[in-house]
Order: sequence, then C-alpha cells, then structure tokens
Amino acid sequence: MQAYAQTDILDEVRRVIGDQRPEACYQCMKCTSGCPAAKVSEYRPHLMVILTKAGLAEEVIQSGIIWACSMCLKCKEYCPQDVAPFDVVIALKNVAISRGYKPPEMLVGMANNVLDYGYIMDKPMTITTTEFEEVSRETLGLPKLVHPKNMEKFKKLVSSFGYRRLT
Amino acid sequence: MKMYLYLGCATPTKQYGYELSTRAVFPRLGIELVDMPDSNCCGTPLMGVNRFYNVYAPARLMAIAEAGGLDLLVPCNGCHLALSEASFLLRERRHLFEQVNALLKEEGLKYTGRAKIYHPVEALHDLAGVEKIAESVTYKLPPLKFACHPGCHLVRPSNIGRPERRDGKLKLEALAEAIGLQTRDHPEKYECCGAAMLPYSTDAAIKVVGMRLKRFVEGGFDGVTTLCPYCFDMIDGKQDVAKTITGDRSLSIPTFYYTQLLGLAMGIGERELGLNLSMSPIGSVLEKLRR
Amino acid sequence: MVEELKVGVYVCHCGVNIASVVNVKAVIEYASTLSNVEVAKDYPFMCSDPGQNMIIEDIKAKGLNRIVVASCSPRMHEPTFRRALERAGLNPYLLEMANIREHCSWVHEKQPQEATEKAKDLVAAAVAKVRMMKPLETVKMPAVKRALVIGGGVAGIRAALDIANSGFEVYLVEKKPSIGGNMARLDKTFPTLDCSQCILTPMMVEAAQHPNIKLLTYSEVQSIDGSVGNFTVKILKKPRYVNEALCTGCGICEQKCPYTVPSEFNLGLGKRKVIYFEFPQAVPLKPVLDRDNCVYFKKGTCRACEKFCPAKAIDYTQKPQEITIDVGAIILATGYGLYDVKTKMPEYRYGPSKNVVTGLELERLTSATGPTKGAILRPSDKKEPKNVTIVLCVGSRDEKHLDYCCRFGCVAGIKHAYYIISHIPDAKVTICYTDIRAFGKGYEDFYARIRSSDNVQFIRGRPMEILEDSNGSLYFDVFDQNTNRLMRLTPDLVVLETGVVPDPSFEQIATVLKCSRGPDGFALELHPKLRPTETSVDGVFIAGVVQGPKDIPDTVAQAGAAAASAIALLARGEVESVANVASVNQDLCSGCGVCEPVCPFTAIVLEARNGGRVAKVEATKCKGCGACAAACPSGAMTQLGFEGKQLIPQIEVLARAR
Amino acid sequence: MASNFEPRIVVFACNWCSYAGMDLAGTSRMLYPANLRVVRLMCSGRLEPEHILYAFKAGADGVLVTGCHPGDCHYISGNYKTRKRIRLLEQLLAQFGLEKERLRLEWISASEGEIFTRVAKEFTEKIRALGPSSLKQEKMFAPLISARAAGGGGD
Repeated sequence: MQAYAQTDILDEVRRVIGDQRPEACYQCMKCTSGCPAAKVSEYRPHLMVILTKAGLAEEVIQSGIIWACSMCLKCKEYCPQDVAPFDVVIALKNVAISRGYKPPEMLVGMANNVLDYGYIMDKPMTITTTEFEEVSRETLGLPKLVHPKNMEKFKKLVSSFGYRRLT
Repeated sequence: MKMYLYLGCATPTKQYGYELSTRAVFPRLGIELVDMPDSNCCGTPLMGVNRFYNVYAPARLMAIAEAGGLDLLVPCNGCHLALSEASFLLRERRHLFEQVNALLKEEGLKYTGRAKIYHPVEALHDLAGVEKIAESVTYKLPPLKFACHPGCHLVRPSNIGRPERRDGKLKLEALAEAIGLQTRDHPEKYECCGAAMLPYSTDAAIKVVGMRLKRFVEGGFDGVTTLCPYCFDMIDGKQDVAKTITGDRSLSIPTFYYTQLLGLAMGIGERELGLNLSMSPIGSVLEKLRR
Repeated sequence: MVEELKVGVYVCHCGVNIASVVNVKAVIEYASTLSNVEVAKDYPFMCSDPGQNMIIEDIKAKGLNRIVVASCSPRMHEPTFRRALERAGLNPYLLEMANIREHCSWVHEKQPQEATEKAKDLVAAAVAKVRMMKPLETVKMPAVKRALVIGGGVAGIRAALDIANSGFEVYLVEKKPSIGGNMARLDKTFPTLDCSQCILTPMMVEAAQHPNIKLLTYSEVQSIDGSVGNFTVKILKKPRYVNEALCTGCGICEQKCPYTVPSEFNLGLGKRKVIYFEFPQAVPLKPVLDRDNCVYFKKGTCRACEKFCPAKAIDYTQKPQEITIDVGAIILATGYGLYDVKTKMPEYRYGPSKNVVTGLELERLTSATGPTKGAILRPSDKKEPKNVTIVLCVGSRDEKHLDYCCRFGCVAGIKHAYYIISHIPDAKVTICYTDIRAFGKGYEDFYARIRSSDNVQFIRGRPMEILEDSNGSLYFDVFDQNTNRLMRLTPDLVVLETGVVPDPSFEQIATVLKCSRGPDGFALELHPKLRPTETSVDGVFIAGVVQGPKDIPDTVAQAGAAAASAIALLARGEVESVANVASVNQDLCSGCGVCEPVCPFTAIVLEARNGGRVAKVEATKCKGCGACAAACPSGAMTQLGFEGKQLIPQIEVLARAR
Repeated sequence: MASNFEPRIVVFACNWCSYAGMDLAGTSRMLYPANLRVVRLMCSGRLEPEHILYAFKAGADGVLVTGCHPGDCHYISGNYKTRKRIRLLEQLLAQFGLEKERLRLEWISASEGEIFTRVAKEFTEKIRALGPSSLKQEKMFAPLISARAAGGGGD
C-alpha cells in the first residue's frame, strides 16, 4: 500500500471545508471517545481524518462508513486542534458523491426530492394515531405545503453549482 | 409582532403535533405567525450531498424573509442550524456572500443578513420572556418531573452562537419551570437522538435513541420535553422499535413538545395541540396534567 | 575641515541562511556603486572573529569611518558589531545594519530574485542613513545594589538565596501569608518521590533567616517606577492583625478560634480556622487573621484569640502598611495557577461532581498535612477509591483552551497513579493519555516503572466528556488506540491533570513594567534560546513558570540563571544611559513647550535663556523614544541616531523603486 | 500594466514590539510578499507624519505603520501619540486625492509574527488592487511637505 497516493482528495476536502485543517490532527481520540455513532457502528472519526491526511480517503469512501455520522457536531465542538472531523467527513461525502459513489438509498430519495419538490419529502404523510385514527394535513385543518414558487428556476439554480440527481 | 413561520421538512410532513401546538401558542403570546410564501429545504440533511446547497438554501430562505420584511421562526433544530451557520459563513467569507447573492439575484432576491432567526426556545425565552409565559398560563401544571432534551444543533457548534449553552441552565428548563413543571439534570442531556443515522442504519440509529431512553427511564422522570421534530420523532416515535432492537422492554417514557405543554397550561384543547398524535404512552401523564 | 566619508559595506552569508536565497555577490556589486562606498565585501559568518577582524582591519587600513553590516536582525548582533567598531577605534554608533535575514531571506525563501532586490534596497538605505550618522556618547549612572524578587515560590526563594549569598541585599515579596508557593502543596516530587515539604522547608527557613534577605509576606507590589539600576517600588503589606515581633508562633490562637472556613491552601477540600497558619510549615511561622470572616470584625464579639494569646500579639488595630524601596534589579517569579476547567470545560464535570478533582487537589488529598491526613479518600463520601481514572492534557494542547503543553502533567499523572496504588493496594488506575512526554532526567525510568505495574493501565485516548448518572456515579467512554477498542470507564474518582496559566497577579505587574507577554499570557523572554531569563525591560528578569510552564528542576535552574543575571548587574554597580537620546538645538527652539508634556519620563524642562525660555533635555532621564522630536513644530528637537536628516534619506531609498 | 504592478510599501516599526514581531516571522520562516521595506525606529512615537509624506513622495504605494498594542508601549504612551497623528494624517491624505487605505496602522506585538505576516499579505493585496499611487509623479506635492501642515506638533 502506498501512502500519500491520493492527496488530491485532501485538496478537495480543503476546498469544501475552507478553514479547517485536517493536517493538524494529532490523534487524541477525543472525537471517537464521544462519538454516538462510534458506540453503535464501526465509524471512527479520528480514522476519517488521519486517513484523509495520509491520502487514503478512498478507502473510507468506498467502505460507505462515512454515511454513519450522526451529525451531532460533538467532534467539531470539542476537537482540540479545530480539525472538526465532522466537516472533514462532510467533505468526504461530497467527494464521494462527485466521484459517483452511492449514498444510502434513503438519502438518494431525499436528495432527489429536492429537485422535484424543493424539499426532502415528496408529500406530507398520513399518520395513524395510537387510537387508529388516520390523520393528514387536510383532516387536521393545516394549510397546504409551500414549495419554491418557480420550481423550474429553483432546479436550474441548484443544478448550477453541481447539485445533481442521484441514481 | 409578526414573524414568518418556516417549518422545514419534518414538521409539516409528519410532526403535526409540533406544527399545531406552535400555531396555537404563539399568537397567544403576541407573536403572529405568517406562512412563508415560497420556501425550500434548508439543506442540513443534504450537507453530505452538496455542501454549498447548505449555504445557498438557507440564504434563499433568509432573503425571502428579508423581502417580506419579517423575521423568521424556525421550529426545527436542523433548519435553525442551517440558517445560523449560513449567516455566520456569509458574514465571515466574502466570496461566499458574493457567490450566493449572484444566484439569488436570478430570482430577484438579495441576502444582506437583515432578517433575524428565532428558534421557538429563543422566541419564548428571549422575546416573550419567562415572566410573560408564566403570566400567560391559565393554570400552573403540576410539578411533574421532566427531562429537557435540547438536541445537538441547539447547543453546537457554539462558535457560531447557539440558542442553548452547555454551562448552566437550559432556556428550555427555565421555560418548563415557568409553567409549573419540575426539571432535573440528566447525564446525557446534550447527547444525540440518532435521527441523522437513519439513512445509514435504522438499527444503529435506534440503538442511539435507546441509550437516551434508558437514561430517561433510569432517571425516574415523568416525561421528556423537547423542541426539535427530529429528536421528538426518535424519542416519542421509536420507543416500540427500540424495545425490540435493544431487547429492553422498559424503554418507555411519555414525550411532549414544550409547545404542547405550554398549550395545556394556557388551557388550549388537547386535539388542537395534536396530543392525540403522540406515539409514546402519554395517557397517564396527560391525566395528571389536566386541570 | 569636512571629513571625507568612507563607507564600508559588509554582507554576511550567515552560512546558507542568507546566501541560499539572496545573491550576495550581486548585492556586493550593487553596494560598491553607491556613493561614498569605499569597500564592499562578503563573508560566510560576519559575526565570527575573522569576520569582525576583517571589518576592524579595513577601518584601520582604509580609514573607513562609516560601516554598514547586512546580516541578521540588529536585535541580534548590533551590540557585537558596535564593539568591533569600538575595537577599531571608531565611534560604535557610526554603524547601520541591514536586516537581510529575518526580514528578507527567511521570509522570501521562495522568491530569490525579489529577495536579492530587496536586500539591495535595504543595503542602499543603510548606506544612505549611515552617511548622515554622527558619533554618539553614553553616560554611566550608578545602580542601586539591591534586588527585588516578586513571588515566594521555589523559583523566588532560590533566586533570592543566590543573590543574598553573593552578598547583595534582596527583598522577597510574597502575596500569601507564607512563602513556599505551589510546591509547598505537593506531597511528593517526581521522579525521585522526595517528600516535597522535606526538600522545600529547609530552603524556606534559610531564606527567612538570611541576613541579606528581607522577607515581605502577605504583601503585594503596588507600583514600580524608574528603570534599570534605579527602580522605585511601592509595596503594600497587608495587616495580619498579629504583631509579628511579639508572636512566638505557638498556635494557641488558632486552636482557640471557634470558627472555620474552607482552606485556600487545601483548595477548598478542608477547613481552616479564621486565625490560621497557612500550613504547618509556614514561613514565617506567624498566623494571619482573616478579617472578612472574623466575628470580632463583623460583630465586635469573640476576641478569643486575643484572650488566649500568651504573647499579647493580637492587634486588631493593625493597618495596611506602604513600604517604598529602591532596587537596581527585579526578578519576576510569580508562578502559575490552574486553568479554570470548571467554567471553561463544563464537559468534564469538575465542580458539579465532587469526585472529579484536579491533580493539585489530589496532592492535598495525599499529603500528610492535607485535609485527610494523608489518606486518599474521595471527596463525596470519604471512601477509598478503588477505581481511579487520570486524564492528561485537560485544557492543554487545545486550540480552544490552552494551545501549549503544561510540561509536567504527564509525569505528574504517572506520579498520581503511584500515589493511588501505593496507598490503596487493591486500587486500579487508568491513565488516559495523548502522548506521554517524560522528557526530564529520570522521568522515562519512572514512567517505565509505573507502566509495569499490574494495577495501572494506560489508555491512548482522551475522553470527550465525563458523565454522572442520577446516583452520582461517573461514567464515560474513551477510545483506546492501543487496543483499538471503545472502552466504557466507570471510575469512582477522576483526576484531571489540568493545564497551567500564569498567576493572575502577573498581568498587572507586566502592565506596570511594560514587560512583553506572549499570546498565552506568559512573560516573553528576550530571546527564547540565548536570553531566556531576560525580558524586554532592562533590569527585569524572569524565573520559573512566569516565563512558561516548566517542572521543578527547570524552574530552579532558571531561578539560578535569573539570579546570576541580576547579580551581574548589581556587581557592575552602574548602568549605561541610552545613546539615542533626544537633543535640542536651543538656537532653533521657540520655547513653545509642546515637547514637555509629550515626554513620559519628565526628561524635558524649560529653562530661561536670553529673556525667553527654551527646552532642555536631561539625558540621564531620557529613554530615547523620540516622541518629543516628532512633536516639535520648529525642528529644534531631534532624536540622536534617528534624526530627520538621517531617516529621510533612508525612507526615500526604501520608497523609491529602482 | 496593472497585472505587472508590484507595489512598493514602506513599513515603520518600533524596536520593541513590531520589529521584534517581524523578526519572529522571520525566525519562524513565515512567508510574506517581498514588497515591504522596513524602517526601524525605537518607538512609533518618533514617527512624524512628514516622514510618511516623504515616503509617498519618493514613490511608496502604501505605508504601514506598526507599533505596540495599546497599553504595551515600551515608552508608556508613544503608540497613543502615533494613533492620533495617523488619524489626522489620514484625513489630509484624502484631501489630496490619495486613498486613505494606502496608509494603515497596525499594532503588532513581539509575539505576533503570524499577525504581521497576515497583515503584510493583506496590505500588499489591498495596495495591488488600488494600483500605483497617483502621487508618484506629483511635483506639486513637495510644497505640501515643506509647509509642515501635517500636524507634526500634534500630541
């Protein structure tokens, strides 16, 4: 295995996150110690950062483990070097998408709904209460959902910065 | 005072209890809510898909609010984070500001940062004020012991300024006490509900909320209250599946939106507050909360 | 007769530091074209003996009368080259330096061409200025042969003893009732495990009894005026309400005092009386009456201490006393405090949970003079902890808190593990570390010894937070990189090795003295390698943690070095005035008096002359800032070495693109 | 022309804080543009507004004045005097058609090599964006200086 083979990913990560410095990580483990996802999965934020720095991020992107982050932001809040593993992982996810790796199925649907409805949900759900009553916005007397006024224009604008339909 | 209500995704498509109770209590505190005329997803769940969308999308919302000349009430923690973080970035990074405004211009919009963003916890605690809340209730709720769950994005990242802080008392706790409830510290108060893990693994996400539920049960609380649709969805809606996945049958705790509790104290009807929509066993606690 | 100007230009390679970026030959060629330049030469190390000798020989042989050295910062070697000029018989102020290292080769190492052009400009500007330079003189003033040491910890005590032993008088000022500092709080010192009090107490007593040391405890520095050789210091001696001359230190007052409050010395873990000795080995062994908590001062009753004192030493009428002293040198040894983890890092639950303590608190819980008489009992229920976690780097090496290493937390943590396993044989200790920095003499052996213990486990990982469940039990997860596992720890006591910050008193003293501080708040030494005990203020030296975190051996070593610097100054007995003083041309002076209030050192007076008045500079008071010269509307006032006619040619060269 | 424009910037630094901070930038091998040339003074309080005008007259496109942070002046109050004088001069520059952004005052402590590096980069870019100083060839500028109108006596 050749280390430092893919520093271009590090560059892409830097482009996405701006100020943070994955290269400053000294592997104190604070992020993984407090990570909720680490308690219930193989997700290890400190590894995401150090593998990215070592040019081995393709490994974690391929494995799909980057999608396990619970977005609690604890690693960003408490990182002693302002590395913010959360931001690094967000950048890795962006890199994964741009390189054609598939995110979890549920996220594909959510992401594509934005292009059709402006929202991650296609329509409001009908809920069955614990008393087996079926309720919806209409039955509850709530107003109709609002969407972007000009959906075509919205779609065109978000496409202009690389937001694409996922397959 | 008039404010735009920006509901986001989760609240208006499934968390009707939050929407109903929010619409019910705010006008009674002198805050009139106006539905946003044109809105989109804030982008928080899609950060990983396209980081820039998560700057553009909230900026668009704030620009729409600016055009309407109103501030924004944002009941979802995720949306509130998106809007606050975008404001922070657009203030700190000139190139983002210019890039985003170039896109907004296409729709005749402009972001300057004039519209203020309020989470209900801020609108209630900072705008209305604890005293006014206490006055607005028609009767004090009994001193049942409640755990307050702020949710991650209301506390972090603190460097961009968040409504709640880790040191000292939560605004949510002060609000709960103002209507007669008792609050007590619990060890995992600032922890994650696991909602964002759902796309990756239902099993993992449920284990995370299972840990939260276990602490609520162990702490001997009568109930839990929160003001985030995602946290509520997990804590209230996933108790049965948590019992199955963790094998711990004790994971059961009545869960309420604070706006529902406030509504009760204001004498608003239970159906008007969407209390019939809760998935957790709120019946016995509701019995005690009733006048 | 007008002297013919002959300028010598000497360009240093500084090995490769300059020459690898700046084309030295090109600079030489350019310099030799400048007017009045007689000689332009380069040399690998101009500051070396051969380099200096080259300049000296040229001065003598070629009659050079102005010298430009293009090398490192004048803050580094200006004194070196001035001495060279002096040795050659030339006035040392006929020198100008061009900083082509710090300001050129080092900061433009990726742009050799631009750096070379800049070096040429800097040399040309120096030539332009030096052509206008005039010989300057200094005067010698006597220095007060007495020193002041601020802070009575181990650094201050060591420094005071060294100065006193060399025959000079020294004042040792300590704000607390006893000297001893933080070291007096420690139970043992690593790596030898010497009893801290046993090695410190003899030094404390020696300091108190030394004929050359005037000990001022329970005293604070109020103000410092003057400058090197002649500081005037006002000290406030707080009332102890005990007549120290009469008091025998018998301690009956402390026994009889009926009231208790939390003990500061024990960090709030134990109680003390309202009239009390700070600790049993206190020096001086005189009690202090804590006025704020005394019932007599609050209600006029009690007076138990007065009643029982056999020496009649209690004196409720004592007032604060202001003492003014003159000293020639000052040593700052104000020490450290702990980082405020309670408010700054609430995630570690220090404060809300009694079972989370700092390393310094554990020292008090282990010390025989501490609140538990040396039994390690956890504060919540006074039970022996059986499962202890020690967390290193709490607040240290953290961009959000203290970005520097505390330099003793690692080995202190290892020592604290030793305390636990030696006091409680069936206890288990877990140390959560990031990197073990056991760099001192004997530290690695000590680390190896503790690491080999079956009862001590090292986890390579830092917890993010410490949680406390509803019955008060502590728990948290930490990822151990060594075993690649996420560990759940449920300790009954957590010890935080917290970061260190300068003692809060230092900020005020630094402000008064205009002594530079780094971004971390510690004193900034004049040079990090070569002048570690000096500050930006002449005659003010630093010892111990005031300069930056350090362990006891380094603190004591630096205290000795600071004392040596102070002794050198006192032994010399005189200080040289600055050469770059203000100077007034009384013929041009209109007597407007603008300059007088501008001077912060009252060095300018207006004197009568020809029926009017003119400004006069008292050269020995002038510190050479030049503010008066900038303020003078008539051009009568100037600053020697920075005269308008010297600065303007320099500015013009630098501003003009060639 | 603008693309080849390399601004010429004169920096005034006090010996104790800002010059030491610049030395630290050097010893720390921080990199900044080679457009700056430093004049060392003992205190920024020595700097006469006139000296700044001489710099502009001789061709400087920008002038950066640095001193100790407020409260840190080695000579107690030199930097306060500098601040007043610079504020006054800024107004004057504007009146003579020189952008006041060409003159910048910064406090740099002895430990702030990094801050100086940032300021040096920012200021160079700022001046580059402004383009060459309009006063470079301005012959009419000389009488202004000799008039000593720049508030040299101001404290």
